[in-house]
Amino acid sequence: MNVKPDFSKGRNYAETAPAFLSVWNMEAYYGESYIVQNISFNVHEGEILALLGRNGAGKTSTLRAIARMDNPQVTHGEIWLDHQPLHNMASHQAAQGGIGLVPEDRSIIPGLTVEENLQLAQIAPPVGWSINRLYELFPRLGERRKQEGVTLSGGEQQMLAIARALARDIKVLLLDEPYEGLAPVIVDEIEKTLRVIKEQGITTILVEQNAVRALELADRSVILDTGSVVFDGSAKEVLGNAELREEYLAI
Amino acid sequence: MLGLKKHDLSLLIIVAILTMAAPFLLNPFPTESGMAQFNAGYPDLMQKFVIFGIFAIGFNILFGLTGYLSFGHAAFLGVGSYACVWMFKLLGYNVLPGILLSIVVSGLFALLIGVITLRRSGIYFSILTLAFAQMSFALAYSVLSNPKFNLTNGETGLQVYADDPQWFHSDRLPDLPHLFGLSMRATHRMELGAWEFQFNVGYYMCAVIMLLCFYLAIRIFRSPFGLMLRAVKSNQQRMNYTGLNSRPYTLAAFVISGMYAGLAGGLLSAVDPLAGAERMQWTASGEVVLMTILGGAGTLIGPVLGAGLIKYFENIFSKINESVLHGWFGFLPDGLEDFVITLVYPFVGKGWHLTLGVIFMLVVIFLPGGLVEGGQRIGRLFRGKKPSGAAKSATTEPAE
Amino acid sequence: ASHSGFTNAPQGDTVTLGFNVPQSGPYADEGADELRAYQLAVEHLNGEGDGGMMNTFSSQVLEGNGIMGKKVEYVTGDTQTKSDAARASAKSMIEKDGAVMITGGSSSGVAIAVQGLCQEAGVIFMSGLTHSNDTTGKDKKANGFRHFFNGYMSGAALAPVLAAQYGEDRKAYHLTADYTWGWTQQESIAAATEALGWTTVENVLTPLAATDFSSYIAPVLNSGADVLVLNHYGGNMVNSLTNAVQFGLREKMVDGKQFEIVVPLFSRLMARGAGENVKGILGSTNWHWSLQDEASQAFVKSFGTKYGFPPSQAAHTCYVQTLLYADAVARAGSFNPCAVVEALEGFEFDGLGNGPTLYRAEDHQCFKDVLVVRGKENPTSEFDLLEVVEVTPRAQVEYAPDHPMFAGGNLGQCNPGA
Amino acid sequence: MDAIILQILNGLDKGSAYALIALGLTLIFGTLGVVNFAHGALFMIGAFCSVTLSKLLNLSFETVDPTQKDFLGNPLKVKTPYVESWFGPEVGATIIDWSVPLAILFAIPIMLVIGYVMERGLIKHFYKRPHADQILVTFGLAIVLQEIVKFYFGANPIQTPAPDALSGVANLGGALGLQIAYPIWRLVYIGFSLLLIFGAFAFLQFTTFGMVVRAGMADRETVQLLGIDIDRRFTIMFGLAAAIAGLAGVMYGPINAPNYHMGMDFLVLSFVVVVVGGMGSLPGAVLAGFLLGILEAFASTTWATTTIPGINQIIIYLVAIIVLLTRPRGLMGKKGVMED
Amino acid sequence: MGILEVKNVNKRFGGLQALGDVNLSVAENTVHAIIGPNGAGKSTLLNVLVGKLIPDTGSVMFDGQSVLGRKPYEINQMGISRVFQTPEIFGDLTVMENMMIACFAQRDGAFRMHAVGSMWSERDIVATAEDMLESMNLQDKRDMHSASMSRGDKRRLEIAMCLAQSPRLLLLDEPTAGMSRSDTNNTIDLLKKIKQDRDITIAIIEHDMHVVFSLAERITVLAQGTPLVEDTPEKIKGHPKVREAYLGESQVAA
Ligand SMILES: Nc1ncnc2c1ncn2[C@@H]1O[C@H](COP(=O)(O)OP(=O)(O)OP(=O)(O)O)[C@@H](O)[C@H]1O
Ligand SMILES: Nc1ncnc2c1ncn2[C@@H]1O[C@H](COP(=O)(O)OP(=O)(O)OP(=O)(O)O)[C@@H](O)[C@H]1O
Ligand SMILES: CC(C)C[C@H](N)C(=O)O
Ligand SMILES: [Mg+2]
Ligand SMILES: [Mg+2]
Repeated sequence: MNVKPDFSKGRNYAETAPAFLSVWNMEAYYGESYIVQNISFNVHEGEILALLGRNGAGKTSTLRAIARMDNPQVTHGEIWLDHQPLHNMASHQAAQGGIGLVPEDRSIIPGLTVEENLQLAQIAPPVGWSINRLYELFPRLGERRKQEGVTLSGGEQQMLAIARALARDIKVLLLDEPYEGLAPVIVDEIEKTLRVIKEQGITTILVEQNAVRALELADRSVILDTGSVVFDGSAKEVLGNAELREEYLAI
Repeated sequence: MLGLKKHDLSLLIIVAILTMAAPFLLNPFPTESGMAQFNAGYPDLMQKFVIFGIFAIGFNILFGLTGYLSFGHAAFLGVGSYACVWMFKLLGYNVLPGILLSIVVSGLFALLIGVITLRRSGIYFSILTLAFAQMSFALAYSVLSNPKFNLTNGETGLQVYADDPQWFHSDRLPDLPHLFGLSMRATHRMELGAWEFQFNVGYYMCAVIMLLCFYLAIRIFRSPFGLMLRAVKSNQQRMNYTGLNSRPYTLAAFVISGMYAGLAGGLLSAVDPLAGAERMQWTASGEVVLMTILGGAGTLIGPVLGAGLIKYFENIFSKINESVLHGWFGFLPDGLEDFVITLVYPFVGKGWHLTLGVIFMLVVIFLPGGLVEGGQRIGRLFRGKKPSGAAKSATTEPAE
Repeated sequence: ASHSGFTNAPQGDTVTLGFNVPQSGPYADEGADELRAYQLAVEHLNGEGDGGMMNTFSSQVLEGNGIMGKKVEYVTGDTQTKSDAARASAKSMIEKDGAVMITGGSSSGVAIAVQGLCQEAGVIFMSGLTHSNDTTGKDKKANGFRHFFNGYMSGAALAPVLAAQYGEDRKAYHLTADYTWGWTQQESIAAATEALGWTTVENVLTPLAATDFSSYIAPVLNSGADVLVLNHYGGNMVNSLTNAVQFGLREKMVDGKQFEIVVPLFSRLMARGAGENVKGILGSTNWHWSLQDEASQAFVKSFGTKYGFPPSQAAHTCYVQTLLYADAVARAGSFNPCAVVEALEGFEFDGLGNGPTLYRAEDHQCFKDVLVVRGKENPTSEFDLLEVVEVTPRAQVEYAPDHPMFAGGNLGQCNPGA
Repeated sequence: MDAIILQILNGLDKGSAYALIALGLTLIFGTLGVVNFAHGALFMIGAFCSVTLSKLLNLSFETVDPTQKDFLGNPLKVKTPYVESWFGPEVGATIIDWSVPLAILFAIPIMLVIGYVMERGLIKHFYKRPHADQILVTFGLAIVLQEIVKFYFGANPIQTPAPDALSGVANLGGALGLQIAYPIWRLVYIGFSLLLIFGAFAFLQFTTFGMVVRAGMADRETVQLLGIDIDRRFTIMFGLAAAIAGLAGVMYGPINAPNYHMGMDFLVLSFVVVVVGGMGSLPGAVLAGFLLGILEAFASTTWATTTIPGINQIIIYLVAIIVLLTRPRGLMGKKGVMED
Repeated sequence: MGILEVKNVNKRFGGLQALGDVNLSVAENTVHAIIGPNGAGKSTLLNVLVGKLIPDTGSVMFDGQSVLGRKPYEINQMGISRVFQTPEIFGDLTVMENMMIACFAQRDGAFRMHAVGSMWSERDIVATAEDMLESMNLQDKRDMHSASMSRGDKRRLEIAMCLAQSPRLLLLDEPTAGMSRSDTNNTIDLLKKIKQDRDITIAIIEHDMHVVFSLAERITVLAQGTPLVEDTPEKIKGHPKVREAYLGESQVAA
């Protein structure tokens, strides 16, 4: 796993190693403190990867780093998505390159209605699902389309955040704790949606505290601990490995 | 000692030593040298340093701790000045009643304005305070100085006239502000070789008061009250749901800082018995904001440094005229001399505002924490610490 | 330095004067011209240049070797046209630079504040531009002297000309800057014109900070008044005059009379700011470069040669004040302020551009002819903006020291300081 | 009646100046979240664009005319503007006469460039910094700009007169039998301001641009996550605000002669206008501008000043206090904008 | 008569009836859970209880006194503390300072002017604050800038602050959202322990049924602003309507 893939070969490389998103030796800092320490992992096209770990393990930081946000700052390493070097991009470019992040605090934009929040996502190319299609997926949002986004209930906000990501034509969906604060029925709904999305060929990285649930959905799993990768393998493997679960996930 | 932690105590001691030795420290250049222009150790400027230091320390108690940006603090300074001169006019030139009254009056005035303006926060609060101060200014400048009811003497400024009552004045006392007979103007000049140093009564009185104010400010910063003020700045919502009423805290901070401003105003009148209305104008309120940010808002010593820097520029840089420049660069060949002078000239003398503007920009751009951050960086360089280590310790130390 | 019995007694072979002028703020251009005049005066005192008005001055004690043999040096400061800043700047000149005389300024508030300070500190103050009656009225000080004229004198000089040109049956509408200077000037002009038969319809106070006067001008249109008097100076005056002209006041007829605008206190620097609008407008001024007397000519020549344009009244006043101070020291034989005061009190002189002049002992106000001027219709150059309509003789503008407009003050004793 | 209409016109006139400055200010202040104390300086620079243009048009060559003398008695140097010698005296004179309207064309690119440079070079580093820092840095910038202008143009006002055709007064009330004579240029100014205001509104309302910028102000990070290059839009926004300020300045020249501190004179007032209108609300800023303008005009009437002495000096602040105490977020303020 | 009595509370937002005739009685010294679909009005109800929102109609009594019309800080001083759905802490301050503020508020009331005297010399305050941090496993983060903690830690800090106030009624809005399994379990244990050690009533909103069923003694199900059922956990689990509208199939399995 720790052999640097040869990115320079472009397409060629994709044929030899089917990684769709590759993170290679990434380090990231908040100001002066070192959070993400030399992380490498691959995600294959169309799969769901569960990114797990305790509170403060660095999951959110890793997702933010991949989405090329300023904070944390990536200081070392490479990130490739479908032959594009994300590590050379700013976050809006990464977004145009196909990254869709649903942040953990949902980041619904104040002052904008539900519909405006969705419209905003369709300003920059490439555009994904139509707004009507999204309303079909989440009828609740359709009912509330004229309401200011931030006054939605927690669960509604989560739906809006996911819908907003899908409103763009994304290649990879980064989900930071999407089930948090959702009623169990809705969690079931979203899980179904994620399966639908997977069928559409969208690759997903899922960060989730409910590890069992995530692992049941995921194809593969990467476990982080204090900013480093401690496990990279199939989801089944984790489910079957009590020791691993005990040590890093406490389940 | 004095209820202070070691760190704060040493800061207080350093400040005390610096203020007491200021007449020496500020006059580093021999009187006859070309650099004498940069000497700042004369009574008026030294007095301004400490008085505006008091003003800025007080402002920082409000702004630095609670984050409420008052854009009308000069009103309290002005009210304090007027109160003090009125005491001179009625009672006589002893500064004590004047200074006390200026604290009381400005405190009451701050209470009145605070109760109203603190109903709003953020920019709305700033504009409310600005509006009150501008109204006070307009009243003082013209409305309250009409011949029938002359409270402020308008544009000229309130001053003492020979026919004022001065009930407690006697012939044995100086005809100028004094502290029990000790004239504020009294200055002892000491000549040491090529150097000259001035020790002025007014300065030392103000300096002692400033040290008291500084000490009080440290105590406030480190007190539970100070903690509550920082809580106001951080998250008022959480504060309210933690059972704390933020309004009396902010009001108390507002009144305390208004009293500091009033005290500063009183002292201005005490060392120079004329109270002008421009002291209340928005530019004066803006000045204390600039001093505080320039020095480092929320830090203890920053506002004093900021006040010092601005007053230094206003008083020293503005006096460098062309002939002074010729004096300095006279050693250069003629053509070069003229060239250098044309280059420097726009920035000094009447161009001092330009230099000040440039300094404001440079400081905020490169030293986001103000001059204090500059000091810290130099200190860090000095100690040769790695940035990462410093950052970690910075988070664990209580905020300065 | 405190042994000699007075503040800042000059040591060694130099003497330091303090030039305290507005270098920033709205009067910065006046201040700059004042400073030019001071530099010129220093040159002349030190025997450099062509000597300017030193050659025409009736008192011939100055020899061009500095003052009493001491070379004149100077320091400058910025008043910012704020009392506090002006006092701080003057104090630093006195406390730090050892200035024995302070001069300059371009506003009455500042002049009064600095004059009070000089009285307390024990140095001489030779004021620059200050036109309020109070400077030598209720705020007069023994250590302070004013060469410039004042509101009363403007009124006394202007009123007869106004009556002669516009008739005695006029209704005047005053707009007045709402601070001490504006009030005293308005009071003076109203009194002088009313004495000749005019009526004052209205006096409206305008804030100093005002920049747009349209809402003050509009009511004039329907007020029945046929003269508008603008008791404004500086930026205020430029804007109020511009606005008045915009509103068509100059073309207006009221009851068959041509509507007129009057600006009682004029200066050329302001006239330049007001541009076209100033044409034909009457006002008064302390001095103008087009005067043909020998002294004025000499001054214009030496100033114009050095700087390339003619001096303003501000420059003239400041130049004269410096010479007068130097002359008084020389005549007294001492820099001691009390000696200087004695030498200046009641001093009569000529040859400084205003004709025979008296520094009156009672209030330290200068008495001299006053110029009534009019904005020139066809200027030949960018400096040729005002023409002198009349030189009002000194006798006509004199008043008793206890005149009610000047009452209440107390000159006090001269203070030599330490 | 005539008097009332006149004062309303005066109020509209003042109000359009306030509204125009406040509009630019609030674009930056309410949408980009930057407290721009240099906005007044942009207004001033606009006015000096027109001063500069008229200086350029008046660039002259000198010929010595021995028949006339200058103030020192030397032969007079007579100046003829190049424009007059190139285009003939009449066309040249017309061009010079129309220098203020021409300055609009001249000022737009200049102001856009100034806005661009200012935003890229300075302001963009301050989006995330506390308001206090923004105040300090933009105030510093304002001083610098102001001092530079003073250095080159002096401290006294410089006239920039309106073209002859547009100066003078228009008689408005003729048909109604009223006596309302009002300066033409001031009417032009009112019209121009309304045009600019509606233009700005239309741009922000009928394009998604406004929404994006508002969103970017509320949460930059998230907007970028949606693939939008918010920096570029902020720059455009800033340039736009600078251009509006500049045009307001150009057009204001003939009303009051420009001087180097005209920006500072307006600055505080325009902040009050913006806040009274409500942070983040463009209609609020415009409404407050006109409201305060009209109130100020009426407070200056003799009737008002004799009833309450000094009311003309404090009216704006008094109204500001009353509005802010009765309506927590100004007339039309948005929740959560700059409340902490 | 419960310690908290909510009667006929209605709250509309524009056209939306967020709360419709809510009646709720929470018995003293019990753990009462409020569950329901997203947007059911649970947080809105909590907002009414702490004075953040004023209901259109109805009454809310705490220990015999009305809370309506009181300021949030007054309500808190009556003994009601709340943990928010998104963590509300003093981000600019350190963890320890956050705790001390809560302790001061508990000891000194809504306002006290102790402007001189070091806060660190207040031994009882420092001691309580430290105890509380320890019980929440935050002692290592004592001097950390609280804004730069991970969200799970922020939430634990907020709970610690509320507990430090020794409230009589503790309102928890999804306290374990975003917490890892192990911390969730710790929190459950902690709440149980607190429940044992002192007299405290807890009202908890949670979507994590594991937490709800481990703690709650009674459960109210809210749907579309109206209480659907109120019963014991066992009954709720089996309630068909609740299963359909809220729990879904997976929870029943779990
Ligand atoms: N803005 C920040 N500044 C400094 N440090 C931060 C910041 N945000 C997070 N950290 C630190 O980075 C580490 C990793 O945080 P991160 O949010 O990535 O963890 P996480 O795995 O997502 O945890 P959680 O499950 O609690 O959300 C934590 O120790 C946290 O304290
Ligand atoms: N300020 C508001 N303005 C308008 N509607 C609001 C406001 N606050 C809440 N709502 C609406 O009221 C309903 C109830 O919201 P509430 O936050 O109470 O739900 P909840 O039960 O807490 O849901 P969740 O479990 O998802 O947090 C939601 O539909 C929400 O959109
Ligand atoms: C400069 C002066 C001639 C006028 C000025 N306004 C004054 O106060 O006197
Ligand atoms: Mg996280
Ligand atoms: Mg909720």
